[in-house]
Amino acid sequence: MANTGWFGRKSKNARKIARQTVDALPDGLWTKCPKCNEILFNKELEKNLRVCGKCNYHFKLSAYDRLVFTVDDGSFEEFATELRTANPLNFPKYEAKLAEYREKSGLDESMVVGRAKLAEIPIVIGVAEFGFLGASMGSVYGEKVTRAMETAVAEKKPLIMFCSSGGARMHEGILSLMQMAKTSAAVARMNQAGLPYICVLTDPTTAGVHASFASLGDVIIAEPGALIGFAGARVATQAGLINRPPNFQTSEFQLEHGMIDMIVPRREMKSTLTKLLQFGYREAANVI
Amino acid sequence: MANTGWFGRKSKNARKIARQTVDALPDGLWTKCPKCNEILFNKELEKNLRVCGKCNYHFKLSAYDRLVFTVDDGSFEEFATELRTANPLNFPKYEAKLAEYREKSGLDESMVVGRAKLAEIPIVIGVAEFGFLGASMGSVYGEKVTRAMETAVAEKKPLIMFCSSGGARMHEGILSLMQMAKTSAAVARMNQAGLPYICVLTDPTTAGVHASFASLGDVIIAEPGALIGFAGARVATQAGLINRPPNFQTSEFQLEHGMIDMIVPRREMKSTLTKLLQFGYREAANVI
Amino acid sequence: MSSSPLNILDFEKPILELEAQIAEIKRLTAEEGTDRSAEITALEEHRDRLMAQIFSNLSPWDRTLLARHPKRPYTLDYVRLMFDDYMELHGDRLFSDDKAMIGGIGVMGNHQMLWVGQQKGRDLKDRQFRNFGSAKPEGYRKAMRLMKLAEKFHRPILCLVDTPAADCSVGAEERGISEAIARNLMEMSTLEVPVIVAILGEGGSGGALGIGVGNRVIMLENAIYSVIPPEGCAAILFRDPNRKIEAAEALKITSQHALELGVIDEVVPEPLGGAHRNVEQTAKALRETIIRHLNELSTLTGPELAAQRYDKFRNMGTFLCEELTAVTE
Amino acid sequence: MSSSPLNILDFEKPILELEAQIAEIKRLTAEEGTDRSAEITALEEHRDRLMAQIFSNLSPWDRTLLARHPKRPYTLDYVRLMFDDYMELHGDRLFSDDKAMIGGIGVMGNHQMLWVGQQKGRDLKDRQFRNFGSAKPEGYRKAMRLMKLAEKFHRPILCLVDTPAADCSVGAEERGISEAIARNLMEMSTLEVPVIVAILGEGGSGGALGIGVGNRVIMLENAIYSVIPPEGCAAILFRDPNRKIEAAEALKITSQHALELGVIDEVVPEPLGGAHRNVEQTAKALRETIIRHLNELSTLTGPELAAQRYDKFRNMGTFLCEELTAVTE
Ligand SMILES: [Zn+2]
Ligand SMILES: [Zn+2]
Repeated sequence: MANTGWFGRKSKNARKIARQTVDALPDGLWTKCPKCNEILFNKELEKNLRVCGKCNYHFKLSAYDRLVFTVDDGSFEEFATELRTANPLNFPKYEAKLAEYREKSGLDESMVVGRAKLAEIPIVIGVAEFGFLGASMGSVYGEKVTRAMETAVAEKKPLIMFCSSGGARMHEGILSLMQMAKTSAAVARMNQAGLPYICVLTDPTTAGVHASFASLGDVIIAEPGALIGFAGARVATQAGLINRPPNFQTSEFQLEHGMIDMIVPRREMKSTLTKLLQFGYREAANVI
Repeated sequence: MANTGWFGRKSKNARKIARQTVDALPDGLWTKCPKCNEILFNKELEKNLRVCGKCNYHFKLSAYDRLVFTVDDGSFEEFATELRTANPLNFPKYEAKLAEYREKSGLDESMVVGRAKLAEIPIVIGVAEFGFLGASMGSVYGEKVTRAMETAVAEKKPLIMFCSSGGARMHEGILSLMQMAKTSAAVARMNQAGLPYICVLTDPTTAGVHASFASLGDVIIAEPGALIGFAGARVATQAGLINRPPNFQTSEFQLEHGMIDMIVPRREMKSTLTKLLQFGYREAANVI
Repeated sequence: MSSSPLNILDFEKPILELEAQIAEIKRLTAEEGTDRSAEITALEEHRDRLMAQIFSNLSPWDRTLLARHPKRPYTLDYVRLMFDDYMELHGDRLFSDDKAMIGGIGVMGNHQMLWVGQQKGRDLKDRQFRNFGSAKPEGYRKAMRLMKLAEKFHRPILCLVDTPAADCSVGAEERGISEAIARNLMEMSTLEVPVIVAILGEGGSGGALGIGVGNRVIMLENAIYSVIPPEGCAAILFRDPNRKIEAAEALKITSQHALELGVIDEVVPEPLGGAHRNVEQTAKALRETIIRHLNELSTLTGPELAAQRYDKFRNMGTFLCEELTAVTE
Repeated sequence: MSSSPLNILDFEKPILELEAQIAEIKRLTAEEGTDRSAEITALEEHRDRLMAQIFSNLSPWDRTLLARHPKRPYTLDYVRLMFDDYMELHGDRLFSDDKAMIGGIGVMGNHQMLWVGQQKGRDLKDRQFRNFGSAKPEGYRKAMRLMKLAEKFHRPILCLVDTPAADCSVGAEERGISEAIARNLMEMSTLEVPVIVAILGEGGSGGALGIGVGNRVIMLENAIYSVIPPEGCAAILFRDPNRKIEAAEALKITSQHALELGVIDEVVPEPLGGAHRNVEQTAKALRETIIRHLNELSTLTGPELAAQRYDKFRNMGTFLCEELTAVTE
C-alpha cells in the first residue's frame, strides 16, 4: 500500500491522494477493533485491507485507500476535480462546515471519480468518502456520479461505484434531493448503452443514495456487516420501529430480502469484480 | 337477449350459437341461487344478466351468452371455427369425452374467438366456455387464443379475453402445457404492437390459464366472487394449506394482493370495458 | 365547514372567529328580520383585510402548516374535480394494492390521461387506511406499472404529489423501498410520453420524488417541497427539534423558493387563505395549468420528451468550477 | 455410494446386491490374497447384463422414479461440473432470495453464460431449505431479473429445470405465483440472446415451463416432463391415485415421448443405470450438447433468436382442421 507516486499524474490532486494515504493510518502503532475490541497492529491491519483478522469487522476506508486496494497500480486518473461546493441556499454555517471537512479529510468533497483499470479492463470508478460530511449527497456528489456515468457511456466502459452515504446534504435542501433523480436517470443511459454498472455498498449506505443510483446496479455487492437501508439511523430509531429484526438494515438483511446479489469480503472484492466485468464487459464493447 | 339471427353470418356456426342461447336458459321457470338459496325467476335472472338480485352471486355464463351480454348487437363474427381437437397422445377415452361435451354444450371446444364491436370500437374477443370440459386448455384452446392475439396485431385491434379454466387439458399431456408458453408469447406481440389487451377473469380461472395469458392483461378485471388462483381447487385442498385466509383464491383476494385492477359487477362490465378501450385504443391505431 | 379547533391553524383563528361572528349576525337577521347588512359588510371587509394581511406574510413554517392542513384537499379531491371522468386501477401485480398510492385513467378535456398520486386520509380511520399518505414499495411499483401502461398507449401522465415521506416501516425496508423509489426515478427519466408533476401539499423528500420526475413540475402556492421535514432538519443539524421554524426558513421549502432554485416550473396560485377555502377554484386553476402544459408538450415526440426530462433533471444542482491551474512539473 | 434402502429403487436392488457381493469378494481377495478374479469377472458380467436388461425396459413410471431419485444429481452438481468457473447471484430485488431457484454467471469453454435453475436439497434439512425445489414467485422473478441481465450483456442463457412443481403455498398465491410464471413465459419469448433449456430431472408443469422457453430444449434421458404428476392425473382423471403407473404411461412424460411430440429437441443419454451412477459422465455429455447448440445458435442475430423461439412455441400443439363446407344460403 505504498504511496510512492503510482498515480498517473502528479497534480495537486495526486499530492493530496498521497497525503490521504498516509493520513489513513491512525496515529500510533495499533487500533482497537470496535466490534470485538481486539488490539490490532496497524501494519497487520493494513496488510489485511483494514479488516479485523479476528471478527471480520470491515473498517471504513477513505476513498483513496479504497482505490489503492481496488484498481490496478498507477491506473487511476481522477476527473471532475474542478467542481467546488456552493451554498445555493445560503444555509447557515455551511461554508464553515465545508472548510472544516476539507481540512480534516484533505478532500474537496465526499465523492471521488475517475478512470482506472481493474485486471487490465478499462473502467470508470467512483468512490464515496464517508469522512467528508458523512458522504452526504449534495450537488457536487451528484454531479460527479452523473459525470462518471456519462463518461462510461461516452467511452463505452463499465462503471464501478463504491457507495456510501449518510443521506442527503441537507444544507443544499431540495437541490440535494434532485441529485437522486439526476443520478438515477444517468443509470438509465448506461442501461441503454448496455454497459455494466456494478454497485458496491459499503458501511453505511442509506437514504437518498440508497434510494437512487446505489440500488440500480446490474449487480449489487455489499461488504459484510454494512448498514444499508432507506431510513437513516436517526429516522429509523425515532420511528420506534416494531418487530425490528436483529439484522435490520444490514448487508445480511438486504441479501435475505433479495435486494443485493452477494456479500463479498474485502479480500475477495477485486477477484469478484474482475469476474463480473469479464461477464459484462467485452461483448458490450463489441456490440455498441 | 333475442336469438333472432343477429350474428353476422348464417353459418352452421351461427345456428349453433342460436341453439346455445336457447339452451342457456335452465329448464323450467325458476332457478335457485347456489349462494343464498333465493328462488329466482329465470326471466328476471336473465334480465339481470344472470346475477342474483339478492346476494349478487354471478352465475356462470356460456360463451355465447357472454357475447350477447357484451358486444354490440350483430357485430360478432367467429373465426377459427375449423379447428378440431385431436388426440395426439392416444389418451384413453379422450374422444368419447370430447363427443360427450360436444353433445352437451353444442360447442366444438372450450374457447370461442372472433371479431366484434364494443361501443362501436372494433375489437377481437375471446370467451372461454366452462361448460366444455371445465374450459381446460388443450391445443385448440391455446391455438384459438393465439390466433385471437395474432388477429388483433394484424388488424390493429384491441383484444378482450373473458378467461375461465379449470386448468390444463390433461388428456393432451405436455402439449397442453405448451399452450401456456404459446399464448403468453402471443401477448408479447400485442405489447410490441402497443395494442390494448384486457383480461376479464370469470369463475373459475385457475392453473395453466391463470399462469399464462390471463395474468398478462394491460388491465385485469375480475367478476365478483370468482375463484382465481394458481393451484386448482383439488391441488390446493390436497396440499392442506395452513393459514389459509377466508377469501383465499377469490377475486377479492387477488385485488387485495395487487394482482388485478378491479372487480367489476356484470352490469357495469360493458361500460367499464368501453372506458378502458377508449383509453387504450384510438391513439394506438394512429401510432402503429 | 366544521370548526373543530383541531382543524384550525393559529393564524386562521382570527379569520374564523370573524366568520363565525358574521354567520351569527346573518342567522339573527333571518330570525329577527332586522337589517344589519351594513354591519355584515363592515365585518366582511375587515375579514378580507385581515386575510390579505395574514396570508401575505406567511413564513415557510406557516406554509408547512398550510400544506399539512387537515382540511387541505387531497389527491382524490382534485381527481374528482379535474377529470371529466376517471377510473381507479389497482395493484402492483407483485405484492399488494397500496392504498397510499392510487392511480388510474381519466379524461381531462380532450386528453385521455393516466394519473397517479399519494392519497392521505381525512379522518382517523381513513388516515390509517391510507397510511398517512406514506406509500410502501408496492405503491411505487404500482405507480410505475401504471405509468408503463400510459407509455404503451401513448397517453400523458399526471403525478399528484402529497406525502410526508415514503413509508419506512420494517416491511417497507424488507420489500425494498429504496429499490422501488430508485427504479421509479430511473424509469421515469425514460418515459416517452408527457409527464406532468403537480405538488399539491407535502412534497416530502424521496417519497415525493419517487413520482416526481416530470417534463413539467408545478406546485400549488402553499405546498412545500423539501429534502427533509423542518423538524427533522432541526433535530439533526440544529440538535433541537423546536428550531423547526428556523429550519423551515433555511431549507427553502416553499413554492417560491423551489421556483427560484429551478426545481419547479410554475407556481399555481391558491385562493386567499389556502386551497381548502375553495377547492373548486383551486382544482380549476390546476386543471387549466395542466392542460396548458400538456398542449405545449404535445409538439414533442416520445424521444424528445424523454430527452427534455433527462436534461431538465440532469442540470439540477448548483456548484462552482475552480479554474484549473496548469500543472506541468 | 451409501446404500441406505431409502435411496434405492426396487429395480435397482438386484444390481446393488450384485455390486455389494463383488465388493465383498474384492475385500476378501485383498485380505486373504487368494485370486478370485474369475469369479469377480463373472459377477460383473452378470451385473452388466442385468443392468442392460433392466434399464432397457423401464416403464414411464420407472423413469419417474429415476427422475426423482434421491441420489439424482441436482442443478448445482451440474453447475459445478459443467462450468470452468461460476458465481451465484441472488435476489429478485423485490421481496426475497428464493433458495429453490438459483442462478448466476458461469464460463463454459469460451462462452460467458448466465444460468438459472431450480435446486433441490439432498438431506432433510437441505430439502426444506430448498423448499423441495419448488420455487416461489420471487424465484421466477429472480430468474427473470438475471435473464434480463444476460440480455443486456448479450450473453446466452442456460436454464436448468428440476422441479416437482412451482410452490403453491398461501404466500406464493399472495405474491402472484401465476403472474410470475406468466410474465416469465412472455418475457422469455422476447429475449434477444440464445436460451438453452435443459431438463435434468423433474420437469413439473408450469413450474418447469416458467424457465423453460428456450431456442433449444434438451432433456436428460431419464428426466420427465409433464403437465401434471402421474399421481395427480390418476387421482383426478382415473379417480384413483394408485393408478399412477397407468397415468404415467398415458401422459407420455418420458424424454422419448417429449421428443416425438416435438416439445424438446434432443435427448441427452445418461450412463446405464441413470445419471447418479456417473455424475461426471452425465455432466460432460450435457456440457457438450449445450456447447454444440450454443455454437449453432451463434449465427443468429438477437431478433432472429427471439423469432425462432416464438415460432418454435407458437407451433406447439396438435389439432385437426375441418374442411369448411361453403355455406351460401
Ligand atoms: Zn474485530
Ligand atoms: Zn343469491
